[in-house]
Amino acid sequence: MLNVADIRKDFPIMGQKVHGHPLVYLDNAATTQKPRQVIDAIVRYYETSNANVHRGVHTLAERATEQYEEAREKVTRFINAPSRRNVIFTRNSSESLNVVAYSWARKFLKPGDEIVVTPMEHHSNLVPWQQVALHTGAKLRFIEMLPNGLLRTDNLGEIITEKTRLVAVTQASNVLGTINPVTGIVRLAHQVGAKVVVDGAQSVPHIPVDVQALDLDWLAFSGHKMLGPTGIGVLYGREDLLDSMDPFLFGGEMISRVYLECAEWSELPHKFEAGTPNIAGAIGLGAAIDYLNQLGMKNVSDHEQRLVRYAIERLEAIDGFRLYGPKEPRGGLVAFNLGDVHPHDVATVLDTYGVAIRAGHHCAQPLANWLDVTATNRASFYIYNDEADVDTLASALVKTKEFFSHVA
Amino acid sequence: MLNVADIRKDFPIMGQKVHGHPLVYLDNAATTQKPRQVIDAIVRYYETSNANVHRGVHTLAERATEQYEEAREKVTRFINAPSRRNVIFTRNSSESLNVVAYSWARKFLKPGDEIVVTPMEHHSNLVPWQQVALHTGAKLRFIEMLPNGLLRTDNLGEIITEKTRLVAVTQASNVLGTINPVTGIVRLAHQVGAKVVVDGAQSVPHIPVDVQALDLDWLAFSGHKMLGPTGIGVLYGREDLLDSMDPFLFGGEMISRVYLECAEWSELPHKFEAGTPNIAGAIGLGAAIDYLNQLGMKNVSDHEQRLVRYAIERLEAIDGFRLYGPKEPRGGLVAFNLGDVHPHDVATVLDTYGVAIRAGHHCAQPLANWLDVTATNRASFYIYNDEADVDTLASALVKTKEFFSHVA
Amino acid sequence: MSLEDIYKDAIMDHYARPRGRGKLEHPVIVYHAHNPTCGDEIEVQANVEDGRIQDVRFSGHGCSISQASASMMTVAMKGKTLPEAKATLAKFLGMMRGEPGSYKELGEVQALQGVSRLPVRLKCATLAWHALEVGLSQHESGQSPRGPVHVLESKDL
Amino acid sequence: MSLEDIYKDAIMDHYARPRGRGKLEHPVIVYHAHNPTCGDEIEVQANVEDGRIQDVRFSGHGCSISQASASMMTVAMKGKTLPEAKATLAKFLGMMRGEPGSYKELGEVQALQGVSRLPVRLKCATLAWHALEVGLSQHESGQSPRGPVHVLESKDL
Ligand SMILES: Cc1ncc(COP(=O)(O)O)c(C=O)c1O
Ligand SMILES: Cc1ncc(COP(=O)(O)O)c(C=O)c1O
Repeated sequence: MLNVADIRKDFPIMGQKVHGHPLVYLDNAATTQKPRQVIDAIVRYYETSNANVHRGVHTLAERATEQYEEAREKVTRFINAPSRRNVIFTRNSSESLNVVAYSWARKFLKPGDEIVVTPMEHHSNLVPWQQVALHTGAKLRFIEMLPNGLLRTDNLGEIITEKTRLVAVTQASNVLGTINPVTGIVRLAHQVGAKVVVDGAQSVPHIPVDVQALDLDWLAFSGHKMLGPTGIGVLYGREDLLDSMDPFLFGGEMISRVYLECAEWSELPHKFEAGTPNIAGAIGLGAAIDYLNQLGMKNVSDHEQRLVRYAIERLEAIDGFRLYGPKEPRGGLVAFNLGDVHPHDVATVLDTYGVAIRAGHHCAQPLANWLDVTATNRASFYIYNDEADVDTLASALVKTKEFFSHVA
Repeated sequence: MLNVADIRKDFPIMGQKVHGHPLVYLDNAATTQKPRQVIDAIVRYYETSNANVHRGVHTLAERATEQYEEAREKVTRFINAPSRRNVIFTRNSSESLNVVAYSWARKFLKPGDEIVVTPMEHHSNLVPWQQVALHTGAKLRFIEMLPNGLLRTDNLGEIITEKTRLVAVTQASNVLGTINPVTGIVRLAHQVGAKVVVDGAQSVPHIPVDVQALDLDWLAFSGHKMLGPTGIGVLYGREDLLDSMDPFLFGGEMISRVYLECAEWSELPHKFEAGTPNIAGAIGLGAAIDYLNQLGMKNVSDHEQRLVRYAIERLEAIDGFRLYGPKEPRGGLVAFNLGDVHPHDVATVLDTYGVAIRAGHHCAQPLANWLDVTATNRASFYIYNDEADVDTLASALVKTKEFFSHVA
Repeated sequence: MSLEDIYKDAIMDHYARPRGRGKLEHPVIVYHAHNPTCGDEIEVQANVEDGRIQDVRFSGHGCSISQASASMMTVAMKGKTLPEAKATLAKFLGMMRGEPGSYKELGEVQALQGVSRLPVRLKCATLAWHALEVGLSQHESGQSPRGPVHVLESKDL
Repeated sequence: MSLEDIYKDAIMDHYARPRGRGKLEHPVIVYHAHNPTCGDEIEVQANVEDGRIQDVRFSGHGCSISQASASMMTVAMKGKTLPEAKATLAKFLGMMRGEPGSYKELGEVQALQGVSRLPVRLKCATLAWHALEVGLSQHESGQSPRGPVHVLESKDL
């Protein structure tokens, strides 16, 4: 069990008042807050060890390189990657997915090939594949969704076929909270020789993820959604796949030898890290992983499960509350509408009570179309949220309802 | 004139001892140290305003968006860009140059077209164009260099011709210190209808750069080389060119509408910023720009000029010292060799005296080949360096020379 | 900021009973605006006769602010000459940008002033006005009344 | 760390008067290693007869550490059986990785131990040994003696 009161003390932003009310931050699916430990790691790096990595002989350069590569080791262990060669630092999940799209899919796919995605994908795991389709002549195919927001699995064999070269699927939906059956999808895909790229932006921060146990080909996730700094993300890739891919960005660090007319590439993972990396970002992510490890990812996940169950129970009692997505299994977030009150209005009213939620399409417009809404509200939880936050949310929603009762 | 003693007080890392000696940091061309003001801006952001940008209705999201866009305004004014629409945040110079390579050059170049570069380019402004050539059938052509490390200009008209579509040139060399005649190159290129992309990684941090006065088409630079955090860079582009380019990375933020099979792009600059950006990085860069503005870029440049002149005078008195590059005009750095002592050995010995310099090819292997060396030493200065640092460097070099005198 | 500072009575009234909702038979001005952050869509249509906005309507969907603001706009614009309309537009956008000055002449539209302190909602409040502005300038430059969907981005108010 | 901790006398001696410099007429083992950070290149050649390293040489250029280390390696390896050579290699790499233990049997090669605390220079110190290691394993698996240029990356010691 998490001790939320203790955890909160580690988050300097939590002391804050918004419009006179204590901040209740429920926009964690967008980005999470940062504990003192992560902020301190960044400060410490700049105050004691800042230098460029991999190239310098002097003490600071050695220190910076060591800390940067140590962060990579932490990521490696966190997702149980076979080696640090599998772990590439990027800016965010979006870039990680684009690396696979540019360096693998655009290289290997051809007309007649099929890319299987789902209608619940975040734009970052959809638009890159639309572009791959456009440029290679491959075709997009969509796994179907059941009315409750789960993926339909009984006809998966008709969608993932011999023509499939790639399946791009999110492990956890950032709107519906759906946890997708990645294991089954991977098994099916591998049976037909297809590769699987998993969007872990909403899973890696919240549940234990083991790339070897799941047998993933690629996994993308973002540091800023798991207590880490902005500007740092990860692409995990199987070594043979990474080896088969062309480099993505070209420049310093990623080369071994350069002549006027040509160049040779560095070994993994540097082949995919051109230019000076976000060194402080990687180190901050390492500190975030230390923090999560200390809590235990199983405990993090249990905490969120309990909280989201409580939230659904509490919110469904509100007149006009409509939940989107399945009840179980689900990640620690709830997307909903409140009668006819526009989500923008809900979010604005909640903000005047200090409650931060998100309103909009959550970068999943096709899913919004599927739900037949232009926008939804979304409250998303993390380790520093507790039942009291849900209660504040619920009572603010009741007040919102009342405020708009005579108009909407 | 800069008050170096006062400036140093702003840099927490400067208090440090390395192997028992006070740190003398002369590896600024690789990355610069960060003032308290920049570190504080990052900490303040995480402690008071952290949220995802552009999408949220709540107070933190508004604050984060405002600060992120304010940082863009600061960059806009710093390089005198016409509008914030011209300013794209990237990870570093390398990524900025790759954006031009992927989204413009790969789209528009064809066999028979020529790309003009120089042999003194950093790998980041060479390898992307090698790849463009490979993929489009365009041809690389090289401006010649004079023995003193200046570009040969009397035959530029034979190299930049009607066939030229793009000229990629660094404004300041990271090895030779050469300041290239960008104005003349741009005029010539524009006369034949070619575009010019300028690598500003070693110029924007050190001299006033005005993209409109220089009439640049694109300019790339890195935050970490100008007191800013790691993981943030800038691509400036002329608006009509940015409009004509396809987006580079696909995903959240950079789209306007997304359907299952296709998508529309956001307006500039968001079209080129997929996914959650390095928000804290941009804000930190904004603080770095504030700091530089307060010093005045003219003063920064004068200070470095004076320092490098002093350094050359002082170091040339050392037996066996060999300087690479022109004497004037030159940026604030000196690349050199010391008799037959290998640069790695020089850098290691200097480190034992607390002096941090770089040894190697400085990510410019073709230039090293041109100089006919495998490696050089490089001492590079910035606002917190002074004559005393040069003196420490000089006496450490003399000791290095002595130490190796019986062997090398 | 309290709820009442944002959701002024006039706003709630226009939201509950929108004026000028609908479409015209033969509009000479049609502009469709879209706010990508929230998915709001507003189409503004207008007819111009003898240099005067003879009628103006809006359709689409969105939050209370965008709907109320569109409704207010139709009231404010109807019957205005083109120069008057442009002056009012400029005045309104100036107010929303937070420029100091007196906005008395805007009448009940002043109720939207509180929204100017909410950058994200600002886009909701200006969506319809911005659509009319582009529609008017397309009309004056003789462009077809069916322009492309316009996307309002943050800060390009 | 002082200068003398890094540049031990034995290192300076091997750097000043390298042993085993040169090439062989008909080597059965040839491996060319390259350190991209500094541009150092070392080619190691060896001959094996009756399961024994009959001769071993190095050529190329680099810093004092890489040259001295290569020179020491030729002395240490010459005349060793393949199992002995591999054991010595493992011992040496263990020492350079900072593993605790006694390294007495390495003799003067122990002078390189101080370098193990300088991660970047570590690559210089292990370049030739690493080249021999790969060359030996190519030899044992019957591969051609002219392998590809090998690139030593940080941390892949
Ligand atoms: C001239 C030049 N261009 C480009 C770069 C690449 O910068 P970054 O590593 O920040 O991408 C550098 C810095 O190493 C440089 O000196
Ligand atoms: C499911 C999912 N995928 C991808 C992303 C994109 O992450 P980022 O913006 O960090 O690239 C997000 C977050 O917005 C997400 O929720």
